[in-house]
Amino acid sequence: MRVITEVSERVVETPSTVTLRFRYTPPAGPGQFVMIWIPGDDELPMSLSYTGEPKGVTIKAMGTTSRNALSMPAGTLVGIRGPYGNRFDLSPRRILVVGGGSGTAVLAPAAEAAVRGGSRVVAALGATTAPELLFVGRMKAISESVEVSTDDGSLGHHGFVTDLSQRLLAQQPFDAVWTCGPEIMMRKVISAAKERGVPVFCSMERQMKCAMGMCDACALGPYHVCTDGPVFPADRLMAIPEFGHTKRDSSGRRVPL
Amino acid sequence: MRVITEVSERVVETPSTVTLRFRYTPPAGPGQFVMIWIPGDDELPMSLSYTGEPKGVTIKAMGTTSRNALSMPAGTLVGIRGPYGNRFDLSPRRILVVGGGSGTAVLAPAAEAAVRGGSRVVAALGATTAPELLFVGRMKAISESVEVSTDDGSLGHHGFVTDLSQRLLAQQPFDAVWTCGPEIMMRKVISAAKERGVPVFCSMERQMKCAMGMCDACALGPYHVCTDGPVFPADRLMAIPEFGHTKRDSSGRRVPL
Amino acid sequence: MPVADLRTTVAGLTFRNPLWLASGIWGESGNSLKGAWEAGAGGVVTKSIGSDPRMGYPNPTIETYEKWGMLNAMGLPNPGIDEYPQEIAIARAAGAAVIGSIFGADADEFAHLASKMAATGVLALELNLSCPHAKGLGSEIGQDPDQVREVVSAVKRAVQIPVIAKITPNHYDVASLAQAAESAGADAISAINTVRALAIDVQLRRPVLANGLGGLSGPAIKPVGLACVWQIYDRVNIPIIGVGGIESADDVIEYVLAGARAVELGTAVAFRGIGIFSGLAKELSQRLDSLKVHRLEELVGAAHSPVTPE
Amino acid sequence: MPVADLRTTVAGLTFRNPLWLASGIWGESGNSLKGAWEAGAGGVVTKSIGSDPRMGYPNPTIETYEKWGMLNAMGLPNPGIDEYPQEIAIARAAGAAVIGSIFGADADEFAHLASKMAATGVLALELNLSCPHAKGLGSEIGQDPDQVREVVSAVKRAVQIPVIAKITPNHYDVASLAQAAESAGADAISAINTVRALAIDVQLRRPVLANGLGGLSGPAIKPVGLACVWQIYDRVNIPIIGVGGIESADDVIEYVLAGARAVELGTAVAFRGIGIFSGLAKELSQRLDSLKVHRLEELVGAAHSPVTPE
Ligand SMILES: Cc1cc2nc3c(=O)[nH]c(=O)nc-3n(C[C@H](O)[C@H](O)[C@H](O)COP(=O)(O)OP(=O)(O)OC[C@H]3O[C@@H](n4cnc5c(N)ncnc54)[C@H](O)[C@@H]3O)c2cc1C
Ligand SMILES: Cc1cc2nc3c(=O)[nH]c(=O)nc-3n(C[C@H](O)[C@H](O)[C@H](O)COP(=O)(O)OP(=O)(O)OC[C@H]3O[C@@H](n4cnc5c(N)ncnc54)[C@H](O)[C@@H]3O)c2cc1C
Ligand SMILES: Cc1cc2nc3c(=O)[nH]c(=O)nc-3n(C[C@H](O)[C@H](O)[C@H](O)COP(=O)(O)O)c2cc1C
Ligand SMILES: Cc1cc2nc3c(=O)[nH]c(=O)nc-3n(C[C@H](O)[C@H](O)[C@H](O)COP(=O)(O)O)c2cc1C
Ligand code: FES
Ligand code: FES
Repeated sequence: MRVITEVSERVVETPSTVTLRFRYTPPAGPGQFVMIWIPGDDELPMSLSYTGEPKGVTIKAMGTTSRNALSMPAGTLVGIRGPYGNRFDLSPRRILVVGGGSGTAVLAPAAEAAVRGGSRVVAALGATTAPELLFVGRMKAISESVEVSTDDGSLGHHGFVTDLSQRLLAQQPFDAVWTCGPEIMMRKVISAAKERGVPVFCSMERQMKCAMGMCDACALGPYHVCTDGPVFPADRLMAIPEFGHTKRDSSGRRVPL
Repeated sequence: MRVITEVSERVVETPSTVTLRFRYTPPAGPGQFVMIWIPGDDELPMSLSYTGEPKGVTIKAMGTTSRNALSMPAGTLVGIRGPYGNRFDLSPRRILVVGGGSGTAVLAPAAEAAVRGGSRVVAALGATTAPELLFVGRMKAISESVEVSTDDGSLGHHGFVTDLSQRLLAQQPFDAVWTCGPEIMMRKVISAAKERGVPVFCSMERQMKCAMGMCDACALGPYHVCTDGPVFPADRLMAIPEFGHTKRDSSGRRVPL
Repeated sequence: MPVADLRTTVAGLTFRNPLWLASGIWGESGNSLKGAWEAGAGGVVTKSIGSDPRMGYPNPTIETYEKWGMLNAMGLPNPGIDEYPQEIAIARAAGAAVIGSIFGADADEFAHLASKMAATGVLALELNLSCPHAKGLGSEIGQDPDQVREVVSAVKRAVQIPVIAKITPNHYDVASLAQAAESAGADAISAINTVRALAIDVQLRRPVLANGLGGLSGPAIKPVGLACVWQIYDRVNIPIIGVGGIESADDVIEYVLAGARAVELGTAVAFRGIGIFSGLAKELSQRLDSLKVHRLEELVGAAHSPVTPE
Repeated sequence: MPVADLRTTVAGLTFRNPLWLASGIWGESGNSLKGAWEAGAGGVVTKSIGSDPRMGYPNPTIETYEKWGMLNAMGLPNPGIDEYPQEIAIARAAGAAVIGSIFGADADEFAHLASKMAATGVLALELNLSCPHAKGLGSEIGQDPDQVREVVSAVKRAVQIPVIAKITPNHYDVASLAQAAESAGADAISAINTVRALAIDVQLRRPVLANGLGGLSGPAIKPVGLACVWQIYDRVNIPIIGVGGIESADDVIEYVLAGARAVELGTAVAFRGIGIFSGLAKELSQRLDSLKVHRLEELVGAAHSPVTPE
């Protein structure tokens, strides 16, 4: 059920992030992910940053495999299986999108789909430094407004994207917040939204192997991120002690995030 | 793919022949056969003598298993798989049916289907003795005429059914002859029909195991009776030296018929 | 309302139904064991646990064949026996009937793990003598009757709780392995683990799984598992737990007729979802009702002496 | 127009394509061997022939699982070596590349059969050391490296033509069996025969096959056959013929990448019809063209040393 397909296009998005596009026809929705096999290397879960044809994933260099992926030329053969997992619920009318780092990869196609469906989107995007801001143009093209933050102050708000989301939540009414980024960041987004009674949906990451709800690698409290997620309503996450604190490594051992 | 089903009805047709009816829903046509498993005993190929629901087979006591089948009460569980094999071509308009012994079992449903389709049927049925004549009433209900023969002269023509078919072929025009019975009988039917240029279709029997064109048990010249037959045009059969002379036993050895 | 009694007794332990979660599925974390229990499993077998944390093989670790087969080489990832008691505690707190699975390189390691696992309060142990793709572990030990005897003896000396030996199908005479386990005091046999298998990608000209060889599971191996249980039943007196390709009530009954007192479900959880436990329990009761069988246990091994209708 | 060259050389014999008819399928009668050859098979292996006529087991002899698996216990029916030359003569008269399969109870019987079979003019012999359901025959001999060595040695002394040893998958270390055959002078290995398996009817509470145990074939065992060929390729130098679950061009290429120089098709003939030979030959050429491979033989064993993209 793996499909071997050629990377048809390669777009360098930031110094540490690249988008790979490829033909892979099974229908997919925003929030879902694929398992991408880099032959001779590893197979990684990657959210679809483009859910239509050609589909795409946007990879940030973290470890060996993702770093190798960064320099992978168009024409390389990769294996794709999926899509797996659930989708963002596109029904909210006013959506605040809060993306930390490469987290914006999964939020951008969701925001686009929501806007196509008649929703209005406001975005707050953060990164360590200006060149690392992801999909700012793409979000601007569809959002009512896009605010950015950088840890080093090189562009936009000098500080965390959570500062932006807190301010936006105070200024405007929203039906939902969508967020993806470090868990500590998402926890902050959640508590700010909770004060206003706005529901938050987080796209989560955990170690993945089977992606089919079998091997338990992606266990997160009572859930499997691969089949129950990756998109979770915040109240479910807040009920899990490990959220924001620990994950499991490849052995299943609990390790600090 | 075997279906276990109950013998819903049991009809003694002749002193040595019984019809077993059972529910088995896959669609079937006249000429086709099923493999019927008598649990604890053997599994035998049997032509469908009733192709609609409830389906039926008409079994003549030959050896151990078929003899056991004769005394099998309604309610017994049997295993059915199939239907297998090809069907009689129902397009000829004037059909002569020549049945020898239990061979009529497969001809009766075919004749009924042909008549439903607007064809006209004349039947010649033979048996060793009057009580062994099979489906005479059933054939009379749909045929223009039915003639019978018995080896012992106890009913109808005293002699072979081939005498009847020869006479009928001389008297009337036919588009096709359908026959099932001992091969020596079918060879005679074929040569009489050939003189008149009437095509003959024979329903053949050979040892069967898989019924799927794999095990070679039913090899007959270049054909497999289970998948290329059981209905064969006579010209194919006449080209096979073994037709009417030898068959293969369970080991695949050639033995006289 | 289905009425047939699904309870089953294995090695003196009674389970509310015969449908256990197989080792390696949902069994790495306590919450998942709990989840499988709450979803209706009659017993839950943990992931096979070793002495030290083990990352397992890199991905790809699985390949699927439509809905009839799955190939995996996880490489026995597990957090190690010292981290694991906290997971068992979560499952036990929920009331789950937990069977602890362990794997090791020799009798000493098995015995050592067995004591530690028993100390967590699991009801029984399952010895993984049958992983087809881990060098020096699993079936490399489990294929040799002498080593099976040694391991089981050592474990039996180390613990009081029932010990289940899980047997490999990759052997000419699986029943000899089960006999070896029985002679060493095993309380039950489970069979089978996966069947050694491989997939190659034609375009990339390389094995699909990072480890190369893996193990086949799912419906494709049901006939193989049945043959193993059948052969074992003829040669041992201890109870058998059937594993391999089970996903319907008839599959369960087939295993029971072959000689199993309980069964384990693995791949079906991936192909059909965790809801399979409650769905199957209901389906099984209904099927037994329609077959006019009051207690599943009446059928254990019944196909070995079939009654032929007159 | 597909152009890739499908010819393959095994033990010095060149075959027009690598798609052979497997033993036990269409191979009891000369006309069927001829038919398979005329349908496009690259070689045709006869039904396994013994010393005396053998009726085989009563029906039911087969059970199927949708289109992914088949279970059989034919019981090695065959007309016996003395009746069989007339069948081979028919196939040879049609120009078929015939490989004669034989089975026996010991080295002497194998050697005796081998001489008689060789005298019929077959190109090569295949020794069935691997039937999973015949008492005292097949895999009861073939599971023991020493007996494999004895049988192969005896046959090699008796005949001049190439000898192929057909290996059972029901073993912990299939490559050791292949090595035993090689050390005794076998010219090639074929793998695999069917996998020991069983089906039980739930309503009748009895095994479906008259013999009880049978052998699983078809797509379900393709991953198992691939693993065997893979392991054998790593340990022997003689050519390998892959068997088990092949029905598509990619299946063939998978086996070739694992190490096979030719393949045999069995169950696919039942599930897809005899037209599979010509269809598959065409599909295979086209697939090789699309993979830019000129000769199938270039791919033999290639997955053992995969080239990783930069
Ligand atoms: C459902 C899902 C969707 C994902 N979508 C994307 C995506 O769209 N884009 C993307 O770039 N990545 C995504 N990831 C993460 C990705 O799968 C890998 O975990 C990441 O690329 C690192 O892989 P690696 O093998 O290169 O790093 P490894 O060698 O495994 O790790 C290298 C370093 O990176 C750190 N690291 C690894 N994974 C993460 C992580 N998830 N978060 C933070 N730090 C990490 C490790 O702590 C380690 O220090 C997703 C993960 C999941 C589960
Ligand atoms: C496609 C097909 C359709 C068939 N349809 C019917 C049917 O509708 N009704 C029916 O009664 N039988 C039919 N048969 C024949 C049937 O399958 C068995 O062969 C027959 O019932 C004998 O089985 P047994 O096991 O009882 O006899 P066995 O114990 O195998 O043989 C007992 C004796 O019967 C003789 N005998 C066996 N088979 C035949 C045969 N086919 N013709 C003549 N003599 C035979 C043997 O030579 C032997 O002397 C069909 C066979 C085929 C291949
Ligand atoms: C992903 C996966 C992981 C497994 N891990 C283990 C394991 O750790 N220990 C073990 O004894 N068996 C393990 N198995 C084997 C299963 O417990 C079971 O024996 C096998 O899968 C056959 O059952 P099934 O067809 O229902 O899956 C694993 C199987 C799968 C599919
Ligand atoms: C009905 C049937 C009969 C068989 N008879 C033989 C036989 O006589 N000798 C033999 O070596 N293998 C025999 N086999 C095994 C096949 O040759 C082959 O090894 C096996 O079926 C796997 O290939 P497949 O999946 O393509 O069928 C038989 C298989 C089937 C299905
Ligand atoms: S990745 Fe295996 S259960 Fe989620
Ligand atoms: S019965 Fe097996 S080929 Fe016809």
